[in-house]
Amino acid sequence: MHKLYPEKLLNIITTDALEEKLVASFRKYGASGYTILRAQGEGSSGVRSDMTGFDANIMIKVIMPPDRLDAMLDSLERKINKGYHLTVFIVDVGVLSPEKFDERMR
Amino acid sequence: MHKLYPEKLLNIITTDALEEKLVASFRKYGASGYTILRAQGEGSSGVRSDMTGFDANIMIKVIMPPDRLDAMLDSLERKINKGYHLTVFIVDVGVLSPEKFDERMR
Amino acid sequence: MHKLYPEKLLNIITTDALEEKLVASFRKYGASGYTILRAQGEGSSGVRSDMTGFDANIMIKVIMPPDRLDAMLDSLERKINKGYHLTVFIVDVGVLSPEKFDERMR
Amino acid sequence: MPSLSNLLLPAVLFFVLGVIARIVKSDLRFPPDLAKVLSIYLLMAIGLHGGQALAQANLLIALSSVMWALIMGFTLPIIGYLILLASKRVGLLDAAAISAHYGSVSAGTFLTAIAYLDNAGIEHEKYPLIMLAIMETPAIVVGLLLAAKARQTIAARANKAGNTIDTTEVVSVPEDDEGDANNFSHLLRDALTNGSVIILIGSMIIGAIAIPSGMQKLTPFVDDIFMGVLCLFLFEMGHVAGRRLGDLRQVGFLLALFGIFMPVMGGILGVYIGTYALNFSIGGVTLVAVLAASASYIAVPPAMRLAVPEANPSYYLTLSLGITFPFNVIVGIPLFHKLAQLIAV
Amino acid sequence: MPSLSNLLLPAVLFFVLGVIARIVKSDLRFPPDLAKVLSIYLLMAIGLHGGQALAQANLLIALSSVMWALIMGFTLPIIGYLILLASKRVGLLDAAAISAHYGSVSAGTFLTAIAYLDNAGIEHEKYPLIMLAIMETPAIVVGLLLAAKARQTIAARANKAGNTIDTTEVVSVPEDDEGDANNFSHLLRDALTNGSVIILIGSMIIGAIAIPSGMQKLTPFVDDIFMGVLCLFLFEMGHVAGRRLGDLRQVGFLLALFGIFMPVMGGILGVYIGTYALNFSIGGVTLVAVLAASASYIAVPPAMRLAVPEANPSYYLTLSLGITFPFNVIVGIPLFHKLAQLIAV
Amino acid sequence: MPSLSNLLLPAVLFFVLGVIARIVKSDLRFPPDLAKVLSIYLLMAIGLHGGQALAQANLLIALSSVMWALIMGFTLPIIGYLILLASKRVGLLDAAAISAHYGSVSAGTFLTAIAYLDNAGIEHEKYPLIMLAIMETPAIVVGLLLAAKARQTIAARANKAGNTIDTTEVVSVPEDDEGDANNFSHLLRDALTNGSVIILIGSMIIGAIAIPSGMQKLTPFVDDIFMGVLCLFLFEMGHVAGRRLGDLRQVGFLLALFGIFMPVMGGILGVYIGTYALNFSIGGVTLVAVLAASASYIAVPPAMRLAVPEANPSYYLTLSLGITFPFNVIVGIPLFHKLAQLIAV
Ligand SMILES: Nc1ncnc2c1ncn2[C@@H]1O[C@H](COP(=O)(O)O)[C@@H](O)[C@H]1O
Ligand SMILES: Nc1ncnc2c1ncn2[C@@H]1O[C@H](COP(=O)(O)O)[C@@H](O)[C@H]1O
Ligand SMILES: Nc1ncnc2c1ncn2[C@@H]1O[C@H](COP(=O)(O)O)[C@@H](O)[C@H]1O
Ligand code: NA
Ligand code: NA
Ligand code: NA
Repeated sequence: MHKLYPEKLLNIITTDALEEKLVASFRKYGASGYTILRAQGEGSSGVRSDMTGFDANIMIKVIMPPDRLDAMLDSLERKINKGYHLTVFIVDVGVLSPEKFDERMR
Repeated sequence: MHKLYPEKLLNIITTDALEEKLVASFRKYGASGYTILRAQGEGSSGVRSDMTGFDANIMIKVIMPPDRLDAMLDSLERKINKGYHLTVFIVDVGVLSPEKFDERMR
Repeated sequence: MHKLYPEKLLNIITTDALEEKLVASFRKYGASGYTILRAQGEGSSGVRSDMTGFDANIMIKVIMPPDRLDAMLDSLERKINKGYHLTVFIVDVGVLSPEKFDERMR
Repeated sequence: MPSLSNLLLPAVLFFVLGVIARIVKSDLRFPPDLAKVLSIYLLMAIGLHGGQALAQANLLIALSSVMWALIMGFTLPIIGYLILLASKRVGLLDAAAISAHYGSVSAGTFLTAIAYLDNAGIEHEKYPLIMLAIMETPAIVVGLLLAAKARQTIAARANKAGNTIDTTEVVSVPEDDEGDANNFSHLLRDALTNGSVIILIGSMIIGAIAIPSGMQKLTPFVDDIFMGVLCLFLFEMGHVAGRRLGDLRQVGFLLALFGIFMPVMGGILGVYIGTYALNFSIGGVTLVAVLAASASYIAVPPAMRLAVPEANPSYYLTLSLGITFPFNVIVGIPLFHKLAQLIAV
Repeated sequence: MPSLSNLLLPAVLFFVLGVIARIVKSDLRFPPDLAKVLSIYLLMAIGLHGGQALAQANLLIALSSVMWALIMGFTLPIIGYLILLASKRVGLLDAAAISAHYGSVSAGTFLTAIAYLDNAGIEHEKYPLIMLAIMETPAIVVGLLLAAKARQTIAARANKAGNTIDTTEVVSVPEDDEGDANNFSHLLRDALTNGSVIILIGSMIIGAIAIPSGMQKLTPFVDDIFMGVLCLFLFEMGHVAGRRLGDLRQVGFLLALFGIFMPVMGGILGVYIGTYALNFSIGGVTLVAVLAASASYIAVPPAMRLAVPEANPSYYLTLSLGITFPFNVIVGIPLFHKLAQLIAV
Repeated sequence: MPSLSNLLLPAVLFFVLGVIARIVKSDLRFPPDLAKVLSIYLLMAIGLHGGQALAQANLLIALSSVMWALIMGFTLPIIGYLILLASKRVGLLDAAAISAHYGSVSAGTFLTAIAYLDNAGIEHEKYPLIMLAIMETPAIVVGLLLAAKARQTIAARANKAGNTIDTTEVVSVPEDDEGDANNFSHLLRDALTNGSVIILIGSMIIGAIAIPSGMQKLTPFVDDIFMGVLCLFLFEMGHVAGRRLGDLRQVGFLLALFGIFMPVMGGILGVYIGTYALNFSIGGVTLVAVLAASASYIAVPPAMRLAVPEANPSYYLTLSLGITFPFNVIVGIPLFHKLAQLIAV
């Protein structure tokens, strides 16, 4: 069997207007990278699925070493408390080589 | 460490023709929201990746309290038994505040 | 409670130039299907988010029986060792009917 | 010879280029949704055009066109269904889903035919445009009816065989726990408010009622660039059709033959209806034939996914997109034109 | 009667068609980003056009237009805010976010007005184009200021009530741990370098400085197909507005009324400013009125999501997109034109 | 002065606007795939155009153009590779991947040059169009060969150093377990059936063989709106290039210099080949120079990702997209035109 190393996969669903800001904070809290998917959806702030290209949803995925996750989540929680609509969830994942996710983005 | 609360993430991959119908059932079975991603793919019903914009795939994500999942899955299973092509899988996730996912969509 | 059967969800994030090649290997290693999402991102090989439609990222999802995963991962590891930029992670998922994922793609 | 001049139309050549790109395994990829944008444009343009002309239409001929469109839309799938049953190549539900496609129409083929006539300097009536819009719906309805019939037959057979299959699951159009899910009236409404129908009918009405000075400002958009957009659209559709062509071995020779027989049979029927029942000119007759001959690959497939989920989409997509569509674009149009000429004499 | 001829403009008819498609629950769907592409084109085209004309502009009138644009952009949201407070229908922060939208403008409405004037053969000054570009920014700024004010009031009330709410969270524009996050200067820069502003101002400058022979080659792209693209854009925007219309019951009758009152009030103000302060022709006055009357649904919503995250987007989107936009397109434009005529006499 | 008039071309101004939007950190965002759609259109249009002209081409000149295109495509990357090795700024595999880009071409730059010539009223031969299509392929091939060479050198060095690196991994083009994965013939086929090549060559053939009356109907689409679409394309590409410009510090000064040296050197070579070997007019010579000077940022980057995965994409993307592309659009084109004039005298 292949040995898999545990990492945390952080998922954030929110408006694309927050993209730059969130990317800045991934950098700050030591992520090695991130992936963004375009999405539409519905939640407590109503439908966000105009798909007109203005004001769309994004879903962001960040794989992080478990020990860096906490500070990142604190930052996200502060944003949520200020009223930003972030749907956040964490998934346990296994990766082939954990070193890849230890290197910080420049 | 941040305390994370367990929720279930329901994933459905299917044709976009079913979008409205599925959203209606998320509402019925008490989801607090949903997120839709456009996709292409291949499976038992052949390739679905024309990417012409007609007849495309979607991937839907619904975070649900574990106790509401069962009825939702029953409904999906009924659909599958009728012949609808739904690829369904469930992932355990952790969230910051479970209350958000208890509120039902209007 | 609904009985869920365990499967492995393989995730790969990479350039869309590798799409055909990867799909060929999914077929070879006995996947029953796959799903592709278009993405943008950043990692060790810099930003990949021009969104010009040339040279974009994709995120691929493949649900596989646990016993077929190993050979698949070996193949991916060989690719990574050759220098291909693949971000790979595995998630434990539950499915309604495991037989669906046992059938190999034609 | 009409067939050759057809092949030298830029639109047809681009269609062929798309197919070739697939055959040589080019990495050519069209952005997602480009075809959808182009088809919205094409339907708008053709609708506005037709609407202007139809503002002075003869109501009687218009009604008669609608009636014949309905007749063709209902009859062709039934003929197709019976043939498929006789062939014993596919199951009952597959037969229902496949044949529904042939009652409907392909706007891409229709527009190519218009380009063909335009280029040959042949006039045509605008009534076939109404027929184009009308024919989206009945095919879907008859597909549902055939599927319901098929489910009954399957249930009956199962009962006879003493089989314990749950007949409530198969007898009727499957009733969802969400209530309305795929009941008949719901699907009928879907068929009537289908996106393409809305664009086409809506644009025709706008073309008919908008003030002329406003319409004139639309000419460069609606007329001048039309042919170019059609080329691009057919380029991509050729590419899509090319991929389905690769699935040919999956459907088998006999089924593939069905994909050629149906348009030929439909085309002949259309020529007769256009000539004798509708009294159209040769251009108009050719268009009626193309309507009868062409199979839908836009509106009907998703409708069948919903209404006949048990059917295998590979069958109907390969037939309508991979066989009938290329056949009509390359061979069918000049053939039906020739036929129209022959009969008119 | 101007109002009727407005409704027979193809662009307006397509807007209505989009709304209807939603009402009949058609499965019509526009591809993601189509509206964005179309709006990039429309801003480019209108900017190039305006730039050419403005190359010979009178600097004094231009400056005066800018000044009045700023005045309207700052005043209208404040009026709106006070009315909303008085109505007691929404919270303070919602009131701030909603009213910000009314200081800004809707390019879609503005372009429909230009189509309307064009069609009626009415000339108009090009200065309103500069005003269109200018008015994107002040509304966002005043929205921020109102929200800051609202947060102070909320904190003060909480203190009075002996409540233990953490006032540092509400007193100021929320300060992020990422430092600059939503501080004022950051958001101001965002407003000034907003994508639409860049395209519009950039195209105007290019239109003004590019060599004439080069500009001439752009005419077919910029002029000829403009009306058609506008139709397609309004078709989709009608479809989007139609969905918001469905959210009407969520906002309630009184708030919906606000969505009609604001454009009427703004339009009247605009007519006066255009006539007496700027001395424009009837065409120009109509455009100024449309600028004042229209509410943003492109630039301001995302800005408010960032700056006033506490506000409920359903309110401001439904008002600006579902009520004010259709009202202006269908009723407002001919109404303001009529007013401009009345006052000019 | 040619250089100034170049800067006042709308297409070039939009390119600059795109760069500026990035510099001022505007939130301007182009929808995904817009650039791809525009480039499909541009290649179609230019191909149809060229094909019509080439129908009456002189076969000898055509063949000679193809030959010189191949020579340039093979020679330029080798020169670039040697220079990069001498500079010792990047590893061997990076050098191989970077230099491959300079044997290929940038359609965006080429089209800007055509706009430049058009605007100055300078005629040009159509043969450079064939060269444009031809030059996509050899650069990719030579890139592969250089990378194979580089891997051998690395392996040899490792052996000398007594290093235990697994040489089977580096000696040859990496052989995949999927067999054909990146072997040479596979990649060659990819290069030959590259999407852009298919569109360009396909459209040229269609332009040459389609019936004239059909081609005429395409004129508004292919000719009239061409310049406007080019402006929009360059606007977005300026925006993309602007982001890469920001990565300049990552590549370093010397490497950046390489991104300017290569087009200058290539341009001079192209002027000589165009003048003395091909006997083209000043317009044609300018285009040949632009072909030699420009670097690919569409076809080659993904090919290098596959064929030389060890190389860092930041290097080659920043050089070709962030330095060479803007240099050619703004400085190179008028410069090469001037040179062509000087030598022609
Ligand atoms: N229960 C849920 N499951 C999946 N996605 C959700 C859920 N709730 C919210 N979302 C996503 O998060 C976005 C913002 O949610 P909200 O902040 O609740 O308005 C929505 O537009 C959805 O895309
Ligand atoms: N094993 C799998 N892994 C990931 N996605 C799958 C898998 N099987 C099916 N899918 C997705 O589900 C869609 C429908 O599958 P099917 O019902 O098997 O035709 C496909 O088009 C794929 O996008
Ligand atoms: N830590 C990470 N979390 C999420 N996605 C990542 C991460 N690292 C890399 N990626 C994705 O994988 C792609 C290739 O990464 P890389 O090979 O590191 O350049 C990036 O463009 C991202 O989309
Ligand atoms: Na038919
Ligand atoms: Na306003
Ligand atoms: Na070159």
